Amino acid sequence: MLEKEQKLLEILKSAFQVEGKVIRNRRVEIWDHKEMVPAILLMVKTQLGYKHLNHITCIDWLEEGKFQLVYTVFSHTDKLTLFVKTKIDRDPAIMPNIDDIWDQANTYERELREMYGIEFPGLVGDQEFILEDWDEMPPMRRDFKTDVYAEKTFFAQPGREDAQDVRETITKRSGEEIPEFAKKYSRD
Amino acid sequence: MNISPVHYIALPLLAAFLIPLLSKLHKELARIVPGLVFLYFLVISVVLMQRLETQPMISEVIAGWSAPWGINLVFTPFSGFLVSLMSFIGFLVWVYSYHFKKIDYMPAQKYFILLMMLVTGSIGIVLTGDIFNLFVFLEIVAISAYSLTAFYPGRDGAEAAFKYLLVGSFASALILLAIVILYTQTGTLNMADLAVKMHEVPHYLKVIIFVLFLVGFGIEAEMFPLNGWAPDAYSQAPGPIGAVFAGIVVKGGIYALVRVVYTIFDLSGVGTILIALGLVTMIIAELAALRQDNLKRMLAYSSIGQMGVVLIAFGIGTDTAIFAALFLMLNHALIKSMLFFSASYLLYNSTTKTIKELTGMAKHLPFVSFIFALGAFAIVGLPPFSGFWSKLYFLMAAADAQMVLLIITVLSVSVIEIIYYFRVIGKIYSKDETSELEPKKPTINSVLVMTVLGALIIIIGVYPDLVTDWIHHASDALVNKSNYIQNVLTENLPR
Amino acid sequence: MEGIGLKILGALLTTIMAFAVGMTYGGITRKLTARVQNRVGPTIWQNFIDLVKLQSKKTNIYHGVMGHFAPMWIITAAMTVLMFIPVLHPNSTWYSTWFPNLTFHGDLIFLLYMMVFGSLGMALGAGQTGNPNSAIGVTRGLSQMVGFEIPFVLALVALMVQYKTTSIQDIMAIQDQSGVWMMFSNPFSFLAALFASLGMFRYSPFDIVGAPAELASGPVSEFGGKYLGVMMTGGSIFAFIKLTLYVDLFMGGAYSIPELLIKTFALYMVPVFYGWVSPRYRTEQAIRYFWGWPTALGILGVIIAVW
Amino acid sequence: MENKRNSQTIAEYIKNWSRKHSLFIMAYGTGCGAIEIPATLTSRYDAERLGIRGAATPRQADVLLITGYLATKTLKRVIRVYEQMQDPKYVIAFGSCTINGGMYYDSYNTINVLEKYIPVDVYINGCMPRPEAVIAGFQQLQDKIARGEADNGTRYKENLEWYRANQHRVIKNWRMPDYNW
Amino acid sequence: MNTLALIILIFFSGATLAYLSSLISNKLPGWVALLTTMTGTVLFYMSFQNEQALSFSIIGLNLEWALDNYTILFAHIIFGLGILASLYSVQYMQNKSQQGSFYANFLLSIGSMFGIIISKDFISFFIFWEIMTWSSFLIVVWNGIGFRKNGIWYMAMSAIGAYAMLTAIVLINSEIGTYSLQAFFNAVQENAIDNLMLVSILLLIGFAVKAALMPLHIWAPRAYSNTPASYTSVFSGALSKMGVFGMGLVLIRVFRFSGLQDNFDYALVSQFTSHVLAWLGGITAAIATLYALVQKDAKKLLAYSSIAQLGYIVIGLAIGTKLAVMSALFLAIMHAVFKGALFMAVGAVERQVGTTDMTKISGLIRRMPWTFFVTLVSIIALAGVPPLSGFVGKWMLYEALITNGNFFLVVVVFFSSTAAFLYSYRILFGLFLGQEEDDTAHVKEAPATMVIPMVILALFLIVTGTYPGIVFEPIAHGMEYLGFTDVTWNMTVLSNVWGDSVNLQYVSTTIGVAFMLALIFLTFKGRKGTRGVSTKDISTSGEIPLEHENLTFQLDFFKPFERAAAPLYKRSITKIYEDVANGLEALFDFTRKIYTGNGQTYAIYVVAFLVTLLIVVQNML
Repeated sequence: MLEKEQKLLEILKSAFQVEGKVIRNRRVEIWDHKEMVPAILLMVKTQLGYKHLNHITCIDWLEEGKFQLVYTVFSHTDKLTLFVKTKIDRDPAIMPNIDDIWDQANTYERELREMYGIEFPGLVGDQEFILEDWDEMPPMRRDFKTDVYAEKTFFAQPGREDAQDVRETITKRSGEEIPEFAKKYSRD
Repeated sequence: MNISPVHYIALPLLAAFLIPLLSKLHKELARIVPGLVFLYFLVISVVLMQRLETQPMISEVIAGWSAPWGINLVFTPFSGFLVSLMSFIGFLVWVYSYHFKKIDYMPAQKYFILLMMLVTGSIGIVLTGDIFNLFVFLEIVAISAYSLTAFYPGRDGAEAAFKYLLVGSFASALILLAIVILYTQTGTLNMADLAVKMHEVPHYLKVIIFVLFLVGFGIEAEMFPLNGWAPDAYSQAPGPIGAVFAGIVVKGGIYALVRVVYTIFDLSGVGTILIALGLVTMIIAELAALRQDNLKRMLAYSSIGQMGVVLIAFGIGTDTAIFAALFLMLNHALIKSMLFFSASYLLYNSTTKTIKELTGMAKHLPFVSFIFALGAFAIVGLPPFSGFWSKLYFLMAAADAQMVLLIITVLSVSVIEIIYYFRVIGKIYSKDETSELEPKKPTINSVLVMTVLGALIIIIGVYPDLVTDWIHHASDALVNKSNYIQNVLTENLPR
Repeated sequence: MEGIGLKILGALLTTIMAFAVGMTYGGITRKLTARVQNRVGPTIWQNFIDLVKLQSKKTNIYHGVMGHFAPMWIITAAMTVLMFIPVLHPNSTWYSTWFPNLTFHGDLIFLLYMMVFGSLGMALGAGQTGNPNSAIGVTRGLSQMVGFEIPFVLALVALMVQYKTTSIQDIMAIQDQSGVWMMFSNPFSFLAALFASLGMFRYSPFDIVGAPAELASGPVSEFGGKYLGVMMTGGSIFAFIKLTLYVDLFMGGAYSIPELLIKTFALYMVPVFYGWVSPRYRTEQAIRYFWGWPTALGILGVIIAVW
Repeated sequence: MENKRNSQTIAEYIKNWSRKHSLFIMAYGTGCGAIEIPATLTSRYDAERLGIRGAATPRQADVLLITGYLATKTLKRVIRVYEQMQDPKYVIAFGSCTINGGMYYDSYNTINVLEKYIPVDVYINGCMPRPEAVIAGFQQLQDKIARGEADNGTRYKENLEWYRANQHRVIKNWRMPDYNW
Repeated sequence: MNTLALIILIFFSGATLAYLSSLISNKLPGWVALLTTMTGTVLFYMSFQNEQALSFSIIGLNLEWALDNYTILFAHIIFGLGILASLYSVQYMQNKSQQGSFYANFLLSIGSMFGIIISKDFISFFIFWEIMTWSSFLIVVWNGIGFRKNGIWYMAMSAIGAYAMLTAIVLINSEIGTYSLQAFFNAVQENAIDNLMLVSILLLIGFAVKAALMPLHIWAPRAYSNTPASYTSVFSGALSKMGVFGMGLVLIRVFRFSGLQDNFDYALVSQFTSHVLAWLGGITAAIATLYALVQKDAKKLLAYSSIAQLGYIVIGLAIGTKLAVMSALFLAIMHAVFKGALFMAVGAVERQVGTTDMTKISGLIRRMPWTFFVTLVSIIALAGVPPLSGFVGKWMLYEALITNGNFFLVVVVFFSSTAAFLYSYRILFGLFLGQEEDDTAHVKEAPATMVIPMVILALFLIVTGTYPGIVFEPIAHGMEYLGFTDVTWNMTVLSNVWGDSVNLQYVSTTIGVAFMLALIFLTFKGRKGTRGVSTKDISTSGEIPLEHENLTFQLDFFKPFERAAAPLYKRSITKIYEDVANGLEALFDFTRKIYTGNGQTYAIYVVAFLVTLLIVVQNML
């Protein structure tokens, strides 16, 4: 079992001295420094047949002060999905640009730039991607307080206070009991 | 003063010997003397034409022997017409090329002497009443023409001249052969006398002689397929010489051919042959012109085509046709020389002499371009320029002879003519790109010449009656063969 | 002179009737369509209500002179054509009393051209708005017109050849005399004209001109309020005109209003029925459709007429 | 209520009656509510029997349906469509999102209260409202029209500055054409 | 001095003067031309009712000039359009260089057109014909752009036509011994011309080229679109009518009233020719219309439209019944008027905006309202929609075709005139409607001297739409010259041989009343709530276009139609011509191979020729 996966991992390990593991059937992940990522991706694309870039995604590890970037690539011949993971500093968040390897990476990178404020040197395209006229902190960063922003920008309807337990309020209003099965969904 | 046709021959020959001596006296004389000779030609042409009003023709006997034994010069309205035309064109060419090789004297001297001899030879062909003399004059023309073709140093000119020489010597040989046969059969060389004695010649010999003459003169008259020399010679010779070739030399060839056909022979069916040859000449030449990149070659082919039309007209042979033929010759001489004059300015600094290089030339040379355009308009026969009338008369003659197909062919070829001429005009007047050529501005004398020609073309176009009487006389004289014979043979000693 | 007063009255009456009939037919169509789709549907007067609503809009906008003129243009064309078309048979008593139209001053070819007058105005108004959808709709409409005009003209030519006249009244009179309607004496021409009428009414499948989802209702996409209302009125009158013309030409005309209503309604249901069961054609498909069998039928009709 | 209806002139009455019975809707499918519109208009619930039918462009429409949450980006378009509609015009807002933000109450790019940006005639509660609720909402609007109370456009024009100020708070880069009313 | 000669002389010397005056100032020639045209026109109108004739002789050929009613009809077109065009031209050409040559040719062509119609002998006819050809050719290539593409085709096709004509002329002369037109007609009547059919067909070919009849039309779109607009109106309006003029003479005077109808062969052939011509006209109209509606350039569109319109005129002449000829001549005049106005309007746009490419222009209606008005009126007339005068011509044509039994031809004509709505709309929309282009925001209405001529033409169209009798009168006289007897016409009622009629006065009254009612209703109802908005304010599904963004629909305008009619677009006649021309040129290349440039070859030629000649000639002589 998992021979293909192990083999891939070994190839990559021997080539780049990366850490990595087989997650499960047809899922392999590796970690490396951000400088190595383009090289790895280029290598897996050109030599191992991982021609399909599924996605580039970002996880904000606020506590660590890091962003984790995950490049998901897929091989149509091996039917394997490879996750290439790297962690970069939150501030300044700079990541090598890979849109010369995959053209479509441009879209993902622009999105990341807008939503997380990660800079990709040499990235072509308008600064504005999905949001219009955004001048605040990139909104998907965890330290961006969206409720504060919403309160500041939009009008709250009276009677709607934030973070209240809807069920509880309804119960209080109508005098019903909260059913047992529903209690686990309550806030406290 | 006793003016006689002999002056046409004697004076230039004298001048030709004197010019080297005179130029020692003053260098400019080498240029001026030929001009004076041409001017004198013009004057005596006018005087002689005046005299023709009272008598049918002027026959001048050289060395006192009357025809048919002596060598005589015959000035009929027909030859008078051609002589005047040739003198006029010759004079214009002289004026035009007066500044030619201004700095270099030796070439200029050669040039002007050769030019003079060329014109003289052509005039001699037209004037002479003696078949052997005709051959001699033809040789004078040919030798001058060879030299002029090779005038510019360099391989191309020499090559063209050699081709001309090669083909031309064939012509000489054939004509000489024909004359020899004729002489053995009839014992005379006088053309009028020959015409009388022609019936003594057996038919097969007659045909052979005819064919020999046809080929021999056909080479000079640029008949297909004997005209291979022409495009090369036209394009390699100095610019104005193209005008001389088209306006004078070819006319001499045509004259010789026509004189032989109409006066000496009494063969039936000659007309058909001439028509066929003319038709082929015209079609091939015009088609070749359509595909030409080189402007002067294009003009040369066009010239050949025109001569084809003239041959057809002579072939049809009716009064109207002959009239049309002569009118065509007149127009061709005027217009084609004008075209050559303007073309040589348009191409002055060009290296490849191609039409492509003319792009946008109208901006630099408005007058010359205008003249070229005028010439093109006239030569394709657009009214109200002179070319139209000759074309009209030609078509009338063809229509009277019920040759509908011929008309259609000639006119179809005319469409081709329009296309290639207008293509050149288009290039000249195009604004698509700018030419890098720095053209030479025309000198005052050339402007004068072109103006005169242009004005003549328009005047004849608007008021053709100016020249038609003259041409009518000429054509009557040509058609009326017996009159010619009778007059030549009964002409007394000179007064 | 009493004639002129009566004429004006008749003209007014004709216009009102044409308007009312056209609007009601539209309402009936909506109702019927709803019933076919298993709905209750609006009342048959819904079109009148819509019209009143449109006219009672408080604000209206136009995009320039032609935008302002276009509805006028349509209604002018509609009213003019109506004046030159015999609503009832000239021999009927109703006709002489109440509908003394000006038809004897016009003929079939004049009508054909006059009917285009409105479309041209519409097209200009639509163009003036600057909305690309309008212009696209107009080009589609005009293209489609070239399509259905061919079978229609073939049918008319057959008609004119068969009856040796171009006057509508004469055509009606001859049908009356012979006792055979054109639709029976030359069924092919009638069929060709009927096919053409499908395109003329612009019901499905020939409704790509104003496809709401694709073109945002096409030519009228920038018109609202009173302008749209006037256009609606013009359109209703035109519907009546086309039906009446068909009745006059192919069904021998009508002697009384009820007869007219029956005949026109029967004719009107043809495109409506056809529309219920048809998806939408693209413009080129529509044109090819008209240049196919309908044209062949038209040619056959002309041949028969010439015989 | 009755008084008001009786106080109208006959012409006004007829106009309002026709407006009530002929509602051309401009369905702005901003959110999940868009899926309720087809159900409302087609055979099952058949809104056409009330004179309600779709209009393709704002020029012809009477009612603007805001069917669900509005992103700030979408709001811009909604305002433009609303302003292009002709008076009298009405706005019906669907679902909780338009009332108080709904589940997107704290989203950084979804407005919470539609009323602050364009005047709303009828809110239909629910997430999403079912077609019955939608039709009920329409009937409420019709009643309002019949009473002559629905003058949405006038309200907007009179309070234009206030609305504009609110709109400007959300739409920072104001690139909209200004209308000359 | 004779007035005819004087007018010709005025135009020809005016041409010279215009050219010379350009040497002084580039602005002068325009005024010289205007003055010349005015003088000529005034002279003509002062004296055209008198019998005018002139005859003189040149190299033994008798030339006759005279005025008759048919001539006067066309003289109206030439002078009317000529004077308006030269007035228009002054400002139109304002900033262009080389005005001298333009105006010289302008005057030459107008003068020669007049010369053509007054010529009563073939020689002067042909001379003027050729002067007209080359002077118009010089204007076509005047701007020096695309010479080969535009000019050569025009000149080549014209030459083919002219030479066909010349062949016919010399054949006629050889048969009857004179070039007189009257003698020709007499000879035809006496059946004295053997190859009459050949002669007639050759003449028709000559005229068909100028009338741009398919397949001799290919020069027209290029030539028309490459000409300065002030001349294009004359070119398309008047010059192309010279073909119609000649065709009228041949088709009506010779074919129809030659008195040879009893001659079975003759009748058969002339009928056949007429039918072929009528169908050619119909096909010309249809094909040209199809090509017009795919054009992007307004001038080219109008050029194709001109060809189509000339197709109708040819149909009318070929059918040859009284109504048909009347419609053809009426359409000829109306085509001159509305196409003149249209070319002027497009020229005004060209001058003010700098291009006529419809994909680059839109929304000029606010900037150039008068030009739009003129275009609108002319387009309505062109499309044949009542109540403008185009309808009158179309109506008569249809009635003529139907009553004459040309059932399928009428369908072809209907098809092309319905498809004409497409291009009519294209040009109106392309130039004037749609959103306003920011680049053209500075554009102003054309100067008054350009607008006035256009408006005059437009007003003429409106007036004759209700009272076509104004134009019927000279037409009826002209038709009497052609041989028709008892030509009836009414000021405002059209009628056909079946007795059906249209009363135009009623039509325009009804339209006027209805329009006024609608106007009052729409303008005054809810006036307070009605406001005009800019064309940028459109419903775009809520999306807000950028300020410089132009959403006007201009590219692939009639793509669906093109797709539907794809088979008709597959073969382009122009392409066939070009292929043939290229093929011929390649074929002609063999002639260059004959001239090898090698002396030995030439020598061989000489010998071979000698031998061949000896063999051949031996048998011949």
